[in-house]
Amino acid sequence: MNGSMTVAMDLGLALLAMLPEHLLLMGAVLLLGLDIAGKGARLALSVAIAFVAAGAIAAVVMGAQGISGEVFPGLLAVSPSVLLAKGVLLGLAVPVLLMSRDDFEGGEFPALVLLSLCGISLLLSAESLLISFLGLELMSIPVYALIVLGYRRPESAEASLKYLVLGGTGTAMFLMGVALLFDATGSMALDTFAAAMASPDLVSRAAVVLILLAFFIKAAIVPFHAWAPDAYETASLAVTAYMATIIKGGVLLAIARIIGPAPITSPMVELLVLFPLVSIVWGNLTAMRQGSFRRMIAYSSIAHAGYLFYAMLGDGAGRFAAMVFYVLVYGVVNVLAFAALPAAHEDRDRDQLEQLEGLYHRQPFAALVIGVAMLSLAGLPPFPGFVAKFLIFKNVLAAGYGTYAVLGLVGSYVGIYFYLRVIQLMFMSRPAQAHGADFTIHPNPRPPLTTSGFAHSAAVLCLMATLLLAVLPGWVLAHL
Amino acid sequence: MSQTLPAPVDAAWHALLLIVLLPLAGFLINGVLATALGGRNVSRRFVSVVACGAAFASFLLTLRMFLMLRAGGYLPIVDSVYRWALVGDYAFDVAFYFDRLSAIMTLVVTGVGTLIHVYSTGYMHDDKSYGRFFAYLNLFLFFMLVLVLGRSMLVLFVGWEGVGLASYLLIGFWFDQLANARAGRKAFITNRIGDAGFLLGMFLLHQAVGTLDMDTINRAFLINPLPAVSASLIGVLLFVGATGKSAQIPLYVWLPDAMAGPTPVSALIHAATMVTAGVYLVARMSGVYLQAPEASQVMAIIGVATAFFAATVALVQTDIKKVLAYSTVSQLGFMVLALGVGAYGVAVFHMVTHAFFKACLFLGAGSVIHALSGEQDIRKMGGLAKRIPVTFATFAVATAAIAGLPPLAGFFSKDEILWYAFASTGGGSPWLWGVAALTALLTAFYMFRLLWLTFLGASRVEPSVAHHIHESPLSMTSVLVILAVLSAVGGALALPHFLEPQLALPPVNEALHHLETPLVVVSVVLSLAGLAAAWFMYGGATSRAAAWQARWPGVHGVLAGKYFVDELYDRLLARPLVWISREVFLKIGDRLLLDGALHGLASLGQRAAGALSRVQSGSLHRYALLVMLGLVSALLWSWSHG
Amino acid sequence: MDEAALLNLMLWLPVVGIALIPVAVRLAPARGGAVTRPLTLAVMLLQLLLAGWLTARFAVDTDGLQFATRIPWIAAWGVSYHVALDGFNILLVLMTAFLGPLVVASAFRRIQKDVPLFYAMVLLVQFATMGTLLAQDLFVFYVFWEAMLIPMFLLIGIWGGERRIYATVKFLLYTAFGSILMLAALIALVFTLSTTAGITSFAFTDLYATRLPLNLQLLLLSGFALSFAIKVPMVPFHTWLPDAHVEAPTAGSVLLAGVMLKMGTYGFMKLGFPLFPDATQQLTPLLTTLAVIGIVYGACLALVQQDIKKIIAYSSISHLGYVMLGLLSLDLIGIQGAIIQMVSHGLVAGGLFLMVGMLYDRYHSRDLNMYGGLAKLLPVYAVGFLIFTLASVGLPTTSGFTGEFMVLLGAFRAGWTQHVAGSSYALWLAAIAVLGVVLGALYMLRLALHLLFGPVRVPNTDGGHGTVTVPVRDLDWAERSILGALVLAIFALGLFPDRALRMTEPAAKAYRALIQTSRLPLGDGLVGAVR
Amino acid sequence: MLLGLSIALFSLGLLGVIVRRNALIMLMCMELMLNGVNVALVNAMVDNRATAGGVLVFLVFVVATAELAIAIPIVLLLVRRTRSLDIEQYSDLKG
Amino acid sequence: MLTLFSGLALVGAVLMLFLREPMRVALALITTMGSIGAIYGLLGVHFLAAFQVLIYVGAVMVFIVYVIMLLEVREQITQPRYSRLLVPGVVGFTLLVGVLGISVWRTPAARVVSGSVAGSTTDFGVSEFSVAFLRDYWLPFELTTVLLVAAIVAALAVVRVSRKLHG
Repeated sequence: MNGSMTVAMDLGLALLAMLPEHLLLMGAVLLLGLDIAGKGARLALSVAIAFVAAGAIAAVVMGAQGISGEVFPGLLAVSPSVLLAKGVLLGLAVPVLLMSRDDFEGGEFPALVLLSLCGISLLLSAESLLISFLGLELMSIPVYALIVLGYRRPESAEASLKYLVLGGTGTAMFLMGVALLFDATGSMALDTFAAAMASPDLVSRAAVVLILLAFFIKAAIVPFHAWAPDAYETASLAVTAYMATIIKGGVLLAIARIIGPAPITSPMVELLVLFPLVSIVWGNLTAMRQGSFRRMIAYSSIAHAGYLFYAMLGDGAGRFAAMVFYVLVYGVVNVLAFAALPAAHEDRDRDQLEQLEGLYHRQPFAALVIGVAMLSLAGLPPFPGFVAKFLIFKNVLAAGYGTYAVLGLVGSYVGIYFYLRVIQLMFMSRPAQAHGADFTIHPNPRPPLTTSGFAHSAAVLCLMATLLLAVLPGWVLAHL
Repeated sequence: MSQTLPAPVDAAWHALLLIVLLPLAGFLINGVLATALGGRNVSRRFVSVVACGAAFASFLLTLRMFLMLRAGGYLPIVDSVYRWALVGDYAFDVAFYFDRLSAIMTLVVTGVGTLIHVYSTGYMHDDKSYGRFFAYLNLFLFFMLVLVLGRSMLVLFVGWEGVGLASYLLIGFWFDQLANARAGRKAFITNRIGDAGFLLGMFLLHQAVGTLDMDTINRAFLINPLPAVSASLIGVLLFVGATGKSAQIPLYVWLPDAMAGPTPVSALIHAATMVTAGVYLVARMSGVYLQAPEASQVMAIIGVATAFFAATVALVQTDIKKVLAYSTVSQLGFMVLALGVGAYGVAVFHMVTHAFFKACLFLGAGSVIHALSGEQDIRKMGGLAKRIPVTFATFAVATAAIAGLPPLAGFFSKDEILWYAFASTGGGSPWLWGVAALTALLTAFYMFRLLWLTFLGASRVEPSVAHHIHESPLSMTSVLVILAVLSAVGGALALPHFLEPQLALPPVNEALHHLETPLVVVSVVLSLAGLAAAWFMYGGATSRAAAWQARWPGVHGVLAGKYFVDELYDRLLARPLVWISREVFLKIGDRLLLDGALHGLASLGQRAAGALSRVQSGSLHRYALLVMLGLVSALLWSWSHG
Repeated sequence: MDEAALLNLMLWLPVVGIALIPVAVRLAPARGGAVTRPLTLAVMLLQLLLAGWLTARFAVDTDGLQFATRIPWIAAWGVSYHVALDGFNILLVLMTAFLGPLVVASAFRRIQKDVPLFYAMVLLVQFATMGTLLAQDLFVFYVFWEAMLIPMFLLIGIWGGERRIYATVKFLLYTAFGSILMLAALIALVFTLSTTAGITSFAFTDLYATRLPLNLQLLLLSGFALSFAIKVPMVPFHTWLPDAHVEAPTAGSVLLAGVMLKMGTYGFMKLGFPLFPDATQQLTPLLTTLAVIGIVYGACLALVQQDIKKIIAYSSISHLGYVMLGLLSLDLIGIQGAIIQMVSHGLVAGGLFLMVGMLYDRYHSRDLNMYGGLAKLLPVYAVGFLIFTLASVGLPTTSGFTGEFMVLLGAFRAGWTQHVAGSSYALWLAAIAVLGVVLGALYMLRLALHLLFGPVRVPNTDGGHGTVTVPVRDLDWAERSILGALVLAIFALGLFPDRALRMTEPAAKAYRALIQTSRLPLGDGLVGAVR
Repeated sequence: MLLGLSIALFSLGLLGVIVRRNALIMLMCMELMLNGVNVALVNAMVDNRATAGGVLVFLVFVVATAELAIAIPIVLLLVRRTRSLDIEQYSDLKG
Repeated sequence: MLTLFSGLALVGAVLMLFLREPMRVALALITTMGSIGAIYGLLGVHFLAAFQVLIYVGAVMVFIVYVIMLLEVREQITQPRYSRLLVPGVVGFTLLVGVLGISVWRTPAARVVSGSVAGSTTDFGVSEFSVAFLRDYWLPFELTTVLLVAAIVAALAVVRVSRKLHG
């Protein structure tokens, strides 16, 4: 039969269409090679950044070119919107990698990130739940290791285990859902899920619920969120940034892909509103009490996952684009905040909010940048977070869910306070007097975690992106 | 109605504006020099020349305008200055209007004003804030002229509030004593209450007529009167304003306190000019009041009640200026009574004569105080006639005038008021006459009491003061003399007649015409009786008065306590207002309810956050349980809408 | 250069200034950025110059937008960068530009901490308020509207008094709550427009044509109104204001009172009411009642405060009640009066706050009990304070009178018309509002009395009691010129308001017409069928 | 019936994660969950005669191994630190 | 037969929850896994049955047992068996089984009793799978290698951290 012929022809296409994935894999392999050769330390980061950036550019260019098609029929497909989404996520990885310079040496971190990114790419391109599963795992497994990788804090192993157990449970739930779906329909194609969502049949519904909830776990939606604060807090800054932005974005865009553009009906729609709504309120409330910056961002990201799920309510056509835009904005400002965080001796101190007290008087640029990031996360105009939030709630309202929109907005109001608290600490408090003495008192000198030029360049990169998004949101939106 | 309202003619040049602006220029010059430069480089002479010059120039200009008015056959002269605002179809113009009424007012204001300026150069000679004082006086003059010359109620209101401001500033002139400043504030705020009524009346007029130009309003009411209810409502509301400015019940309380200001101020503002603004307003708006019988009735009753009430209080006051102040209130009551019975011209007439003799009295009192180095208590005076003869003579003439002894000015004007109160078809009645006549008796009594206690009898002056009692300088005495002369002969002016083309006198009940002469006799007799009584009580041994006082301590106490009206207002209005503001609005409203709810919400949020973050216990088991519970509940939900 | 470009230049000038600040600090690093002071002042003066020029070129008695710029911004949603002058905003723009240099100059000596940031924030507030006023697109309006908050938050929070954190957080959370609901209403409005009329647009002109059923109008109006009412502030949403004012630095107070509070009433005038005419008609009694309650309540509370700034803060509540009253009267005189009152309040309250700031600079206390007899000690100061006090009281010849008089006249006329039609409620409200004039005199004169008159009494430098030991200088030339400019403006608006009224009258008429024209859906709810 | 078994194994696995304190047992319970899933998948594959199920089962094997491969070192790390396998000891992170 | 092995699997699973010692739990799990392998075999999916036994029992469980022996931590006996969440956990478990069970039970399509046709087919032989993997599913098959690489890199990274820390 001519099956082999098709495969051969497809191979050429696949190489092209999956260029980002290939670039990532090549990068990962190269890094491993370098590592084995013992030359990793110097080159690793540059290589990784080069490959990720190339992947991002490739994705964006191909997306802009409008390339689409079934690479592997029934398994993998590319479309402009997915390619752009990949481009966004890979692009976000560039500053994250830049930041990592302060925490990591060697090739492990970049290699793991590249593999994980590869998983995300697969996840986004998947046309079958089979591939989704693989992508999901390929995305997650390196992250379990990444959390402990810096091992600046002994608790990180605990956090990693928690993430692993809950993540594994999530995987099992996903699989259970797939199994039930497969049992009911005999297919693992993505559109069976969309069909099942509207199906009256209880097994289908149970399957849908299981799969959805698996994504809730991965995206840290209340009450499946509990791993996130622990993991975010103890992971190194770059890893936290990676989890909070890229993993989260990838997961959410993936579930958006799985759900597809069809309108969502009751009872699933309530699931997609109530859990996120609780997340918004819960995350925003709990964030108020946190003393650790990363933990606060974790709760903030729980709330933001809520907003992103809200986007599912929107009109089918614009849904995915809105989410990509949101992920882009949210990712950029989050990375911005992390990249600008000042240095400290101990990782634990580094993200204590008290550490930020009077930051403006020590590092005005960092304070201003973090301020911009906080306000943007809070969704206050004129920062890009506002446009993103506006977009989502506009879509929700347009889809006729007025009450939910208002509730979501009110929930988001609760969040303003803790973002402002950061600003308040940075600008309105005098720096603690101990700071000058800090350097002398500390007897046990771990090398101070400096913020190097790399982190700065990451911050500048993100700041430029933030400004672009603030000034020309229309232009960006038009191209998504 | 037989009144004619001739069409106005335009002023050839901005003469009226100039009349108004001259004092303003004086104010600005002296004000800027006095405050901005601290008054250091400015000589008193310069200040006096500027201030008096401005006032006098205004007076001369007014005279000239009056001659022009007469030459023009008393056709009103209008000086349109500019358009203040135009909103839609409604224009608010700033224009000045010069007719018989405002001519008289302007002449009195600038004339008496000039005199008092001159007087003040003597009286205030040693004051530190000399420049500031004259600046204020000029400011007052400016606003007073705006008030009387304004064509529109709006312009009148500008002046109306402006003189209130000047009054406020001058009462509190010696502001280092808080009591003086408080008195100023009281005056301002009491007037404000009246102003609220004035504003409402003005609004109603604007709604009804569509303009605020008073000649247009009068004409409109003449041609096409509103329903009587509306006219009366307007009348009452405007009259509320008048009760404030002209110190009628219930808003008279500020005037006695206003004596805290320098005495020339009391003479100028709180006797001769400003306090008559209410009377002027009503006279100016006579077109409305003619259509408003109920409002007129209210005015008559309030007027006569105020006159009587104030006179009784004046009987027992011991502060020379307080006596005069209550006397002013009482006399204003007479004027309002005249307004209430429709005798607008008569009211204006009394206003003018009152300006003469009351100014003379106040300035005389000022001279006394000046002589006694600031002493105001008449119980510590006596026997001053020989030491300050000019003051005594002029004071005596003015006292006789206010007491209504013929042929002095007060006799004519008061007599006409009594007559119209008795016989006017526009609300006159024997009752009004009776109370008014009794008040006239009281007036004569307390004025002669004042004269006796101050100037005659044995000296009770404190020795430390006694040895440098001196007659006032020429700048003061000359003014006293001029005013005394005016008080004496002012009755010859026959203003009601002059004003009749504009302010017609009310028709008299023909049946009562024969009583006119007997009533005149009665009123003269009453005045003399007052004189006799005062002589009886205070002419001889002072013990007689003391004995009466001892016989009715209650009555004396009530009178001396001014019927405790101030205390009543304090308990009834001021304190409850503050209490409600503090206890209800501030403590319950703002702090408890509004901020309380807010803080409650905030702490609720904090507590909820605390509870939620305790859910995050760190135990993986619990995390997993949360997942399971979430899973179960989601699955259960998925059954719904089956 | 054409006027539209100048308008944009005027709007964006503060941003240019902000961009220049780091450069200037870098070039002249001496003394913690002292160079930012003249820089900011220059920017503000230039802005004032431009505003003055534009005002001079503004065609009076002409309806519609002038000097407009419209550039698509977020094309997919129909959002344009659309700014223009019109009768609604011209006076407020001018006033904002006018207050700018004064605020900057007043802070020269007072602010010594984080100088560059301070001026950057002031410029930001200026930019955001200008933008809010000039915006002709709802989205742009909202962006600018919200952008005001953060710099103000920082101004209060960094340079404020002792309880500044509490005050500023309260301020922000209060206003942000309103904003959130407004955001919801805004989205719903635009969405309704796009479904009923088929246009996706945020342009005011398009939104003014939206037809909405009454219940939806009520709902959306509540969203907008809450946001605006908090900003105004109307009772009972006012408790943030006294705290914010008390804790804010002088410049913050001036900006708050002079500029920011106007945004609330401006919002009502430009957006809230005209967008939802039928709902407005429906809610007028309620809102008018709130306005009058605000007049009386604010005045009563001002009467019992001991903190000078609080007195002025509560007086703001009272005075802005007049603005609301005028806007709701739908009488041309009342509307015009409301516009004038807005400007007047900006000048007067701004002036008062400046003066309190000058006092605080000298004695470091705002407690009324600590003071007395300043007229003797600081005569020029006393004269200035008295002028502002009297303007606040609404004495004729000052701008306060022009505003109050016209508002009250308008409210009364409207009330009388309704009275004749059978309902006296509005008339009574108007009458009560007139009585508010008395209360205004009560609390302001109480302030003046205790501050300026009586025996001399000032706090020691450490804030305690005692007789004066250190001679304190009266106002210097800089302070005098700042206040003098304000006084001139106050009298100009009091004596010659007509020029201003000519500029706003078309807008006032348009406003009235918009509200008096019902925009319920045509037919049986088949919205947009007839187009 | 096999579906029932699958559900039971899956749920028992989840219950084990919730209630068992020993970290290794917890990991085994996760394996149990995956086994439950596999039963369902195989059952569905047989029902539907589609090989995809089998492929997925195969993938699950791989993933289970991979997860375990990373889980065990992490547990070892924890044991080194706390000298305990008790999950309850691993609760320093909270709030 | 199917029922028997199902029962055995279930018993093993239940025992896992009751037994105290990790080693015994591991044995219970092996029982369960073996039974499941048998079930696969009975269903005719020999390929998977083989893998189940090879990979799970042969590799995974051996690994676990090895770790258990390695860790022979002394406090095991005194340590309580269950967390404090036993009761809510069991309640949740009951509900979960109930909900899922009813969902499945109420759906007719899911109630096909697979066992009845077991053994009658050889559709799922090794060759079938080989073809499937190499033709239709070669992508996932390739990806498993990536996945395994990732897992190895990750595990190595953790081990390296551990080594860096503890010697």
